[in-house]
Amino acid sequence: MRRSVVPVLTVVGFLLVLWYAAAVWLNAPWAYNKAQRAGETLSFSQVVADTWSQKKPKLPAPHQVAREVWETTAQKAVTSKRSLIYHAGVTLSATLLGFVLGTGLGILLAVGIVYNRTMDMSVMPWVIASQTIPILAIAPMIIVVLNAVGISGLLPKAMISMYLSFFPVVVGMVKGLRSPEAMQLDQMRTWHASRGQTFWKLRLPSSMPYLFTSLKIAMAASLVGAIVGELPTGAVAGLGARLLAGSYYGQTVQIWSALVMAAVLAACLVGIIGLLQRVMLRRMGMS
Amino acid sequence: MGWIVFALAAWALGWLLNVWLARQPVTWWSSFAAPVIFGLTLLAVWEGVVRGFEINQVLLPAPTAIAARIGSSADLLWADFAQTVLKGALSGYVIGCGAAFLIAVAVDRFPFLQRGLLPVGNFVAALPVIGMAPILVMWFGFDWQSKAAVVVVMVFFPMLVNTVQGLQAADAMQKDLMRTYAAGYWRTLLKLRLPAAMPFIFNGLKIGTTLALIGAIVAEFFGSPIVGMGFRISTSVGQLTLDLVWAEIFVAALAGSAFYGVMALVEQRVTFWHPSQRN
Amino acid sequence: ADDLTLQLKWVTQAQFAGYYVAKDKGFYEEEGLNVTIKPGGPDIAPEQVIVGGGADVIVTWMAAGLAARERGVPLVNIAQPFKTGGLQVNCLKSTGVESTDDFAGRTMGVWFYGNEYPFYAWMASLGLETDGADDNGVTVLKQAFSADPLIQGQADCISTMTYNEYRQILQAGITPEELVTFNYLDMGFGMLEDGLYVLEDDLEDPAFKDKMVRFVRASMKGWKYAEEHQEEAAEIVIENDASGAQELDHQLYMVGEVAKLTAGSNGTLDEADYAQTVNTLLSAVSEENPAITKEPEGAWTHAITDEALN
Amino acid sequence: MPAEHHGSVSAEPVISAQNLDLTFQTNDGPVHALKGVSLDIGKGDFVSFIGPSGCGKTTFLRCMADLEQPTGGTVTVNGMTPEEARRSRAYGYVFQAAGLYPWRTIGGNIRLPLEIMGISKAEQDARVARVLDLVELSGFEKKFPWQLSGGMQQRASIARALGFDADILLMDEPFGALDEIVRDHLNEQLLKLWDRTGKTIAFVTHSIPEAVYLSTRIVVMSPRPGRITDVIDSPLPRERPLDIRETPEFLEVAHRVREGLRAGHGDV
Amino acid sequence: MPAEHHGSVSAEPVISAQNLDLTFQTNDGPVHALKGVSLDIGKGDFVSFIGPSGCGKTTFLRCMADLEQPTGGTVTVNGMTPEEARRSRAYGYVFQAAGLYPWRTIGGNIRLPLEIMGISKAEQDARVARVLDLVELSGFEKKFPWQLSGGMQQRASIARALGFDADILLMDEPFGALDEIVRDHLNEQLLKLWDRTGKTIAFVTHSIPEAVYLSTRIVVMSPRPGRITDVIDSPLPRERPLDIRETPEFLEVAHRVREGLRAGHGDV
Ligand SMILES: Nc1ncnc2c1ncn2[C@@H]1O[C@H](COP(=O)(O)OP(=O)(O)OP(=O)(O)O)[C@@H](O)[C@H]1O
Ligand SMILES: Nc1ncnc2c1ncn2[C@@H]1O[C@H](COP(=O)(O)OP(=O)(O)OP(=O)(O)O)[C@@H](O)[C@H]1O
Ligand SMILES: Cc1ncc(C[n+]2csc(CCO)c2C)c(N)n1
Ligand SMILES: [Mg+2]
Ligand SMILES: [Mg+2]
Repeated sequence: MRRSVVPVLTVVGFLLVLWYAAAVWLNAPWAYNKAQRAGETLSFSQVVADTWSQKKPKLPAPHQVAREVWETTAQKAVTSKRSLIYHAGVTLSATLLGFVLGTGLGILLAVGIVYNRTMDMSVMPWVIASQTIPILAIAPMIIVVLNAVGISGLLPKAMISMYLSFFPVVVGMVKGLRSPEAMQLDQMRTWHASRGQTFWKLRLPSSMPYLFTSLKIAMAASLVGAIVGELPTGAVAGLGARLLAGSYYGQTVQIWSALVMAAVLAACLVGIIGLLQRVMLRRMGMS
Repeated sequence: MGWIVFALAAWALGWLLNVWLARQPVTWWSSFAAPVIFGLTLLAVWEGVVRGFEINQVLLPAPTAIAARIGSSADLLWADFAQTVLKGALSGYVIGCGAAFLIAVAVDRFPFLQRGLLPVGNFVAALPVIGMAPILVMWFGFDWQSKAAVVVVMVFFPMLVNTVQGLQAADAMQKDLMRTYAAGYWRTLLKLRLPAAMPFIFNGLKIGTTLALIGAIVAEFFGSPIVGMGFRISTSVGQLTLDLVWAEIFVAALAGSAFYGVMALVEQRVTFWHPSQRN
Repeated sequence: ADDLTLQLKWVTQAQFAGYYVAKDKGFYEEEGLNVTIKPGGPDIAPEQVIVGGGADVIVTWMAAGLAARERGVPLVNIAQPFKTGGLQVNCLKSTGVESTDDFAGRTMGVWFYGNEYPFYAWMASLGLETDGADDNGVTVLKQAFSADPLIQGQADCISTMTYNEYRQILQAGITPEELVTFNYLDMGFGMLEDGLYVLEDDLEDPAFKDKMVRFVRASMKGWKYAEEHQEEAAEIVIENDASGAQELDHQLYMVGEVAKLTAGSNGTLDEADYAQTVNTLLSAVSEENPAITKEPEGAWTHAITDEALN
Repeated sequence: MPAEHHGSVSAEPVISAQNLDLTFQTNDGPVHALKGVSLDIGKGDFVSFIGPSGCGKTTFLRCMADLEQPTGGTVTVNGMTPEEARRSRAYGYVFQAAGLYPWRTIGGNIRLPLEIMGISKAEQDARVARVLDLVELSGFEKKFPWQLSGGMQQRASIARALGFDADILLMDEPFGALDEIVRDHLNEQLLKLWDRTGKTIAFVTHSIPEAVYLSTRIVVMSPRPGRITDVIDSPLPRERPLDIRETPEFLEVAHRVREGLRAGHGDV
Repeated sequence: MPAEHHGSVSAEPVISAQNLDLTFQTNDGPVHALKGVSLDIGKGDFVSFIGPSGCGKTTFLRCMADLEQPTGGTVTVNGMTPEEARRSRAYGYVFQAAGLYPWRTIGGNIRLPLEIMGISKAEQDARVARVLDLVELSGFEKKFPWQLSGGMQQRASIARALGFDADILLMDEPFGALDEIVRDHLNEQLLKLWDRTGKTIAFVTHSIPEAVYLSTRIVVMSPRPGRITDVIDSPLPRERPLDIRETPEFLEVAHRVREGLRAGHGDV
């Protein structure tokens, strides 16, 4: 853990430098434009200063985002709707519920596909097709329909998360559950292990590397789903609502701070899975 | 009532047919027929439910209405397909997967990067399209370039994670063998680590196919020229021409499945040796 | 109290101040109503929501409402709090656009999601095609709901609302003198904006009708209160914005601008305005502009307002 | 060569193969692994299979165990099909490669079939301890497979097959990776076990002395397509001290096996 | 036992181990795999290692090959560190398990090291054909590893190590899974190769006759912690027909090895 501090800081530092440079590059035209209209000419240092402090920049400088994040997290009560933490919490709950549902569904489908030939032959193509449906297009309809049958609140959002997150799990787990060597399966046959036993004692353990890789992707997808799901629920609360609202009012700094918050959330969630993975693999003697 | 009975009957019939098919020896046509039957079953059930419950077409149009629309708007659908899939999704997919692959190799090569870049990579993973799309439209303009950029961001992480995991898949003895040959880094990569990583890499590539499509379509919601599948879907929702919306969705599903199918086929060719492919 | 759900077309902002004020000041309660206000967003079609049973009454633009009617959603306008419209087109003078004569060859940002009908009608009357920039055509961009394309120089002209994007442009540092403004109303392509619509079948139920009468009465009371107490109205809007993203000064400005649009209306639909909207729409029926193809019937009623306001 | 029928006619055979054929389809043409193989194994027999590498010994064993479907002929086990026999857990199988599950400790690996067969926890512990002791791996119960040497892994896999008490043991070169001393020791233990329990054992080996020392019958096979070329009934008594291996009878049998093997090789 | 120094003092040693220690850290305590092992192997020596399963033979070989880092003592190969020797491709290694790459055919697996060493295509083809013939696998070039029997895989892996002409061969039980006839054949071939090329060979085996037949020196090891208990210089001539195995000298050496082995086992 400690060993990764320096590398992470280095990479982050490098990205920050890149970010500042990009901010200058992207925001400079506007600075010149303004100056031209005001009939001034700008020195380079003036340009830099301007590009890093515009109110509605094309790309806000890191410190602007940092300040916004600081103001909307540390300086607001967690229960305030102006607090990013509050919104992150709203998104998090939908993400987690959706992730759990999606992972469950994904594993169930994978098991079905691996064990049932009918499902193997007929379902997989449709699972794939389902993922090509642009969720943003049907999300509102889903919400409308669910609303019509009386389901509202957290669940519709979580359903969209689930919809996005079950797919990586299916793909990974089908592969993982099929990864035991022929000899290992033969052994199970000689013991006349039931399907359930073969699953729990052989297929599932050997699918672990695939499972964790899929879970990481699913978690990220689930967060995206939660955010998408926040739009058609009326963009009421959550990071998605912040992103949208930011873009309606041209508040790039607000967009970026919501983005950063989403990214931090994702990094934490994926990090937790990584941690679980390490613990698990160690317990399984595989690290 | 009649339509609902029809839906139930269609479901039962389709399922029975597939169960029967699955008992037959596998041939290319039966592995093709099964999903088609499943799909037709779904469509029949859908038709029955829409008609049976008299669902308003602005909520959910019937498959027959969608089919009629596909027939009458073929030119429009093709133009949208070319704009979104051929220009936006494909180019983004190639760039995104390529970049993720290269970075995964770099990450694997330098433990420093592995420890530094991966956590930061997790970061990028969750940059939600909805957040990225407006910004990327702002940076790369309204045309397909910004859609490609969104796709790049979308497919990057799954590919990265899978490739990094895959590059660690070679087992100890296989690596020892390479050591005894004093094979350099590149040769080990080429002859051992990459082949061993292929099952994982293809996972990433397959997940990427559908993400690329979603990404390109959804990005068009945030600004686009007046052509493209995402554009059409969003404006048609606004105009309540839901049959066109579903026609586009149908094209998207078809394109996505074909894209995925092609990758799965390539995968079969490349990783024939993996237990999961050795039936 | 009777439950009632109102679906807005857009996110919580002062554009809907009247309803929030009515709720906050207890006007609905006085009428024995328990109103839930559902904010919308770009990908919410209120017409879908009402068909799906998610709302009793919706706020939408008349063009979209008539279009929905033709597609089998029998919407009826029961009240029209907005007398005039705030939709306009803004161009940067520096790009060389001075009048409609300069449009050929330009890139124009347009809002879709059912907001595109007046634009197509206007272009048709100017004899401009919308399939690309050339001697007699313009390039149309699907503009996101912000003023960025103009500020970033990606479009020569964009759609704005007087009460929202227009101010964003000004705030970005561009002065009114640097802008050319085309107001749809002034051009003769004005279409009625935020009206209240319900399903025709529902109106046959006297109890529902009565509920609507009380609702419209209270809502109009809210609007008039908002016009007179603008600061308070803005604060109420901020109070009700769950995203916490709205800023007071902007909402204050918006209340002011919206007040100008509601000022001329007591809630009753003006038949002349209705006729103009229909005529404009019918004047430009085309592939891109499939709003309506024939004269609608029964698309509005005075039954509610007559009872509510007298 | 026509399909002959080899086998003692002692009572009811436990395993009976009739005219067995097996052909693998590979990317470059079919491989005939078994051709016209017939053999009866009686109850309590200890049958060794010996033959050049690649002649089909493993394949034959796998047919008996219902791990491979013959393309011709029939196999019966206890009068049942191999599948029924497998379902009734009639045999234990030791694979040619150790094939331990990497995520389970040695103890966990041995316990695995016991868990599957639903044997009580206490009984499991007792059995694991007993078989670990038998293969001299006491003290390694908590280690993971990759922490063991090749021979130790092989012994662990033998222990796993011995742990559950099947009446038929199918063993594919179980002692290949062991040194002579351990091997002698395990040979003795296996004989004792066989004698005590009356198990029927089919045993693949490459060591002629081992085959002769252990078996009541030795089956010599020849390759491509795999056929049985000789079946030798051992004249040795059931009771076999290690030094029986220096007796003339023993050497005589060993000589006959070697000749059969050499004939099968042909090209060498 | 104090660290002794075993070894002939012939010229410059090719491989020299001084006081080697190796301890593995495992989840339940350290395992002492090697302790105070010292040995010199001269140029052209054929040294066999024999010892009970788990005594550290593989570990010792892995130390020489720079696949394992000793926790104490030093190893030199050609006067260099094992790492330098590995980098200069000084040896070929045959692993205890075949370890073929599943995505390559048998031919492709044998070709692998040749490709890595940048040997011309034509030369590759020639060598592959030659070594396949040597291990009697001609005709299996295009098969994939999982289509081969266990013994055939093992032979393919031997062929792979022989394919590139290293001066030192490290072989870990290469003939474990082979029948006696093939084994004899390969023993002869290996001796011929050794005689012709003057390679230095370190060879782990469990077969006492094999060790005696092949080696100029036999190293007997004892387990936990792995130590060298005896080093026997063979009195047999370089020229060794197969029937040398019936001579009294041979049996005499074999007896001594067996005794050493038995002593090391202790508990059996
Ligand atoms: N899955 C398979 N696909 C194709 N050919 C196979 C397969 N399994 C085995 N064979 C072929 O069948 C023949 C017999 O193989 P088998 O494993 O039975 O030999 P064996 O007698 O056990 O040899 P060994 O002593 O080397 O283990 C071999 O030539 C082998 O190449
Ligand atoms: N990676 C490892 N981690 C922990 N312990 C190990 C590891 N590798 C080997 N050992 C232990 O080191 C000891 C020596 O192992 P080694 O593989 O050298 O034995 P060997 O002499 O080759 O035995 P065999 O003849 O059975 O192959 C064994 O007790 C084994 O448990
Ligand atoms: C009924 C109704 N129709 C359209 C709009 C559209 N609109 C009004 S302001 C704005 C820009 C964002 O503030 C947009 C798109 C609306 N709000 N209400
Ligand atoms: Mg075999
Ligand atoms: Mg070993």
